[in-house]
Amino acid sequence: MKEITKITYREALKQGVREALQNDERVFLMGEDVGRYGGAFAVSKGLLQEFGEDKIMDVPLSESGFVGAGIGAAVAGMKPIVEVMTVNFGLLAMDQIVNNAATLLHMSGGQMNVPVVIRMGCGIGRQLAAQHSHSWEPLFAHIPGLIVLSAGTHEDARHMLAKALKSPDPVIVFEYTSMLNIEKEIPVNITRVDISKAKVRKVGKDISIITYGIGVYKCMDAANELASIGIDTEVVDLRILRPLDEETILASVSKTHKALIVEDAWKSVSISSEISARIMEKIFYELDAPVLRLAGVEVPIPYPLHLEDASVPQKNDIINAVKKMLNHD
Amino acid sequence: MKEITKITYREALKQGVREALQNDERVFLMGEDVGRYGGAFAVSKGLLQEFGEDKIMDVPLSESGFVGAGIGAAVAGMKPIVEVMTVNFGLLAMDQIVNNAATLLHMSGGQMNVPVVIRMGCGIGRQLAAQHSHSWEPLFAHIPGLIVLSAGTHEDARHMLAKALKSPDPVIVFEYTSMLNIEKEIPVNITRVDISKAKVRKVGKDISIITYGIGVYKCMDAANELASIGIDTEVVDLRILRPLDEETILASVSKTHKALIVEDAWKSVSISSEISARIMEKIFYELDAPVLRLAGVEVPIPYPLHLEDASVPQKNDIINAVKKMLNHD
Amino acid sequence: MKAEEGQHLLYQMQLIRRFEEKSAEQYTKAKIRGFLHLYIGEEAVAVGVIQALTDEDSILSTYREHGHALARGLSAESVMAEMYGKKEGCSMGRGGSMHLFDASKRFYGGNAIVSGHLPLAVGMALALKKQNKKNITCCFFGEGAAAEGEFHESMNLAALWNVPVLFVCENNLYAMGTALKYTHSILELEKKGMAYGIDSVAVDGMNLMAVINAANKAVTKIKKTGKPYFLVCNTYRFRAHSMFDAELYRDKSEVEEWKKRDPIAIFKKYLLQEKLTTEQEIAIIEARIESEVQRAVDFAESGTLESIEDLTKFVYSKKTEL
Amino acid sequence: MKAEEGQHLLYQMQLIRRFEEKSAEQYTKAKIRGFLHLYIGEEAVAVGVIQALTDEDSILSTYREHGHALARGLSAESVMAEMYGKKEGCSMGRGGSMHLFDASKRFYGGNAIVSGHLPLAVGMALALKKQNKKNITCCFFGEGAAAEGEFHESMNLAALWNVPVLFVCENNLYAMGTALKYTHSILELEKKGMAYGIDSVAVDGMNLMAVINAANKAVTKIKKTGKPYFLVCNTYRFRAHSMFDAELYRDKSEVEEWKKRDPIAIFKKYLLQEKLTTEQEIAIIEARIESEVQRAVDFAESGTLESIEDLTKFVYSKKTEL
Ligand SMILES: Cc1ncc(C[n+]2csc(CCOP(=O)(O)OP(=O)(O)O)c2C)c(N)n1
Ligand SMILES: Cc1ncc(C[n+]2csc(CCOP(=O)(O)OP(=O)(O)O)c2C)c(N)n1
Ligand SMILES: [Mg+2]
Ligand SMILES: [Mg+2]
Repeated sequence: MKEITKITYREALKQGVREALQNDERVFLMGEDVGRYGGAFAVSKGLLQEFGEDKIMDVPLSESGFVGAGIGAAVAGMKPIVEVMTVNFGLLAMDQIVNNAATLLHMSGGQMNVPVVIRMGCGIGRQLAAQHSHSWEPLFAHIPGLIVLSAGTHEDARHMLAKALKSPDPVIVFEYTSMLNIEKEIPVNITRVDISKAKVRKVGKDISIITYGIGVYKCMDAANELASIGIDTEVVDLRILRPLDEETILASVSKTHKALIVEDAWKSVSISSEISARIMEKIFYELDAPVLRLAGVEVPIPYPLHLEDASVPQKNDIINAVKKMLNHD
Repeated sequence: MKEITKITYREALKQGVREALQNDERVFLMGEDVGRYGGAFAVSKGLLQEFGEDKIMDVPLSESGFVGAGIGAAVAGMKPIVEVMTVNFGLLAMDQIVNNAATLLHMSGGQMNVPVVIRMGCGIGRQLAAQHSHSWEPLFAHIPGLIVLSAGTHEDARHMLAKALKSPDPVIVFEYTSMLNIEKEIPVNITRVDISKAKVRKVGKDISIITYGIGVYKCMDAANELASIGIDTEVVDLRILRPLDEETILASVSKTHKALIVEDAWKSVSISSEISARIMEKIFYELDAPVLRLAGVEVPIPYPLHLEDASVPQKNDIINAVKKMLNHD
Repeated sequence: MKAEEGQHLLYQMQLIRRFEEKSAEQYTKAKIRGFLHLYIGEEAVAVGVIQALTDEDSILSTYREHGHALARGLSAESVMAEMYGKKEGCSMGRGGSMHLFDASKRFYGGNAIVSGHLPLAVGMALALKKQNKKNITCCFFGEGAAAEGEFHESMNLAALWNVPVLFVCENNLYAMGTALKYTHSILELEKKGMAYGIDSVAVDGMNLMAVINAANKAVTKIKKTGKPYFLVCNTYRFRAHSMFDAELYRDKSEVEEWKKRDPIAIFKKYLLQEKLTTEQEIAIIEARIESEVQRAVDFAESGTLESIEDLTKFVYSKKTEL
Repeated sequence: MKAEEGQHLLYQMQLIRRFEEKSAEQYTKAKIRGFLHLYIGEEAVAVGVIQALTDEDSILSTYREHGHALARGLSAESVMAEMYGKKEGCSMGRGGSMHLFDASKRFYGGNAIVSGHLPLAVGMALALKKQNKKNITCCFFGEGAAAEGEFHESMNLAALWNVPVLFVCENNLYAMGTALKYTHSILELEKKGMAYGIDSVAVDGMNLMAVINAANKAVTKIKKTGKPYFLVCNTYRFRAHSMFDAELYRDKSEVEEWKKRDPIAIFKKYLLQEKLTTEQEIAIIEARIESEVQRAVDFAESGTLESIEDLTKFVYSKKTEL
């Protein structure tokens, strides 16, 4: 019997980190303000007191330096969880992530494993304007050598980290700051998630809605509303953005013969481009209609609420797009 | 009457830079080793002697610093050409390029123009291994606010820069280091190129081959060989990777009803993904067959020649792919 | 110092203070959103440094820049309207609290990537030098920013190129919740400047007169040499880092101790002591500020929102034609 | 110094020299491709520093790392085979000259992004500290690298965390074609270390005995304090930056001047003077090196190329299972 508990996204993340620290001596958390401040988003609040300075390390503002140090520590046998406060500051560490974390294994002919986990808050939704609202999953998903995860649900927020820490290769975990205060139910007796696979969050037959991150709940809400008018959508949460779980995607679209891809990231050269291209290549003849994308408008995110909202697909946009694709009125 | 002259890619680039310095007082060139060394690839050899230290500035190794300084100088009324020796070091300046160059105009409500031009060598082909062989056009093409150009021909290498310097917005120009010594003919009396448009390099009717950068000559060679066996391909050189010239792409594919996209960059979340997705969205019903992509193998580039060659599409791969798509044997 | 001058400086500090108190109020009313970083406690730094500059000099700042903007002469209206996200804001409402810009006043942000504006400042100074202009580029940033690689690269470039940048480090002892000693391996930040051969001085940032002296000296030196200068202002923020901060990392008593060194109180006392003002005049100034701040709120309230159709404006310039 | 020891050090320097001369030859024969950066002239630095380390200490280096690799004990065979792109190379042929790795010898590259390995070194030292190991992490880099932001961030982190990193700056006066004075606003690089409170010392990098003394002192100090240390070795590269360099930026006469301070010649003279070796013994060492280098070439020649089917090997670990 499935027991259910209510939990915020923040608490889910925190329990994940806490559990990781309890379960493995080699794990430590490092990042700006993770300790004394309690975490920029209060995810690590109390952990310094519980685990001490050796395990919860506040670092100076120096993203390239401390992410690189995390990579070095991983090479030398530790299991660091490096928190880059938000992806917006992640470009400062991009060279370390790409040219070192993603590349050392190959360059050394297989000798140097880099089992680092890098957590980054990301996404829009808090009126933080152009330099603090980026959705850069696509930039990281382009890079071979990285494993890129996206925690679009509370369950994944709770359990992804444990799996990520099992990886001998570098993992980037995207967490969504606009979801932190949202409470959802998650099953108590499910204690692991399969992060190598996309997850069908809702089974349906009329159309596949493929999404990740902030898109998951938006698409589920849209799907429920569409169900009430008789449209039966399937919602696929990608979860792992690199390497993509092509199998699950193609199976879904081969069944529904129609696909809409939804993401907050800027549209050009994005995850949704990639998925559309793969569907094209692999199952073109299964399609009853062109695959469409709803993605972020290509603008640095503006501060005012009405413009911010207009910058990314909203529930109604999804509903309308699906209706249109199904010629429903 | 078109007069023709023979010129290396290196010399073409150099003439472009030289002309820019001659034509506008506000132009200066800054970058690592552009002066006394003569340019890492000898592109700026002799320019220090000709134009002096004020116009040809050697800078210390500090990509974020000097690219940011170029952006600042542009804001303050100059027209800097910033050379990032190769894109491989460009990630160190990525924050400046994205969060400042691409964003200041928007963030300031239209007050701050950033007319900087950033030139980066890029691409594979010289056995420089994993950290020196990157093709990162896709990372930059994802960013609104940037104009991203790719000089796939000698003509563009010669004339793109002049146009780029006319832009009030930041321009990234990708140049291909493996082409530096290659000599080609270019017309003498054509002194400007339209960088806002893709260019059909060869007109044909059987299939559209869409490419850019290193891909252009490879595809032209393949096209010529295919012509000799009666296959009439159209070759489209994208030239501007952001914003994409959708019109030219769609017109070509609407005519040929088939498309193969060719690029050296890693396949996932790439330029070719984007083009495939757009064709899907806009002219699905024009397609006689699925759009296919030939792109870089998803591996950090290995050092040995045979593995390096195997990492990106070669002429024969293009020929074979076209034949297969046209059921030609 | 003349009475008028002294009173104007007091007015500026007090305006910043009241403007921000009002902003905090409007924030709790959800009129202002996003991040809001208050400068309260640090007013002497912005006012003391900026008074040393001319209108032709340029200024760059961080996300904690209301003080710098107001001291520079941006109107309270345009700043408040910006934080309301209104078209009448100094950045057309696109930027909000962290991105105040006014090119006509050579006020170049409002930058929210910590240390990201330092290279810009060096580049702007380089451009002016190439244009044979003698103006200074003044760049404010926190002590936290000085740990970033951009600080190192910018200091070195400015020194190598001999460009007139006034680097002002506002050392308020904390970068969010990370105290100076966890950010830097040496605590006398002025020593960092010396590693680039840059003139470097630390000053009591709670004392306006001290800041003024130091800033004037710095500016005189820069004008003479054309070289960069590093001014460390030791100060303290009385409020939380932003509106999201529970302040777990410092004791209330520490804050109270610092409040005894309130720069406004110190300067008021000085003015009174030197007979440069009277209690009555101060009351008049305060009343004037009160109505100025209220006008700013009214202005912001009655401002207009940009049309959603214009969403993609300002991504590229209209005149882009390649 | 014992005779045996002295002769071994001479052997190491001379091996590096001959190995690289041979590499240059093989490069012109197109047996080796990509970039090839020679260390000739700087041998005393690698040999002098590495002799101070134990096998348990870790080493990170740049793209100019043949010297460090050989001094660390990687075989000439495995390094030459690597440069031939053969499977028998120390990095399976995947890396080439710029990416020599041997985890079994704690030799961690072979890193070709200038300054990119400094944060790694700090992190490795941090890990060892957490594991209660006492070993040192030694990180070589050029003076050009010290201008990058990563240098600043890494020095600060190492000092804040009190981790035992030996930072060795090989100041060969040029970063490609950019002379020290165009790279740094102050020329005494050891002063940079002091800005982080790190013990910092400069030494004549052309004199092996001086390097040995300085390195031994540094290691002793680090072992005692557990803290980082900054050692600047002033040296010179006799050859071009890489095989693509026309050397327009320096005078031949400058190079000739420096060649008078050839570290190998100086050390040979010292050994003879101190009667720690004889001309005859030197001839034997040289003969031994000659055949060792030839064996390396033979080994590389007869090595095997990886199969193209294995192209995507080493992108992810086989054992990745999420
Ligand atoms: C590159 C970067 N990293 C992290 C942040 C998040 N952040 C915003 S302000 C801040 C602290 C900055 O401290 P300091 O430079 O001392 O300035 P202060 O806020 O004290 O004025 C941090 C960590 C950021 N905005 N940019
Ligand atoms: C981040 C980065 N920028 C530029 C380069 C190109 N480059 C390779 S070596 C070099 C000079 C480095 O000089 P230095 O650190 O003094 O080392 P040296 O080569 O003198 O040993 C440059 C500019 C690079 N590899 N990485
Ligand atoms: Mg601070
Ligand atoms: Mg050097």
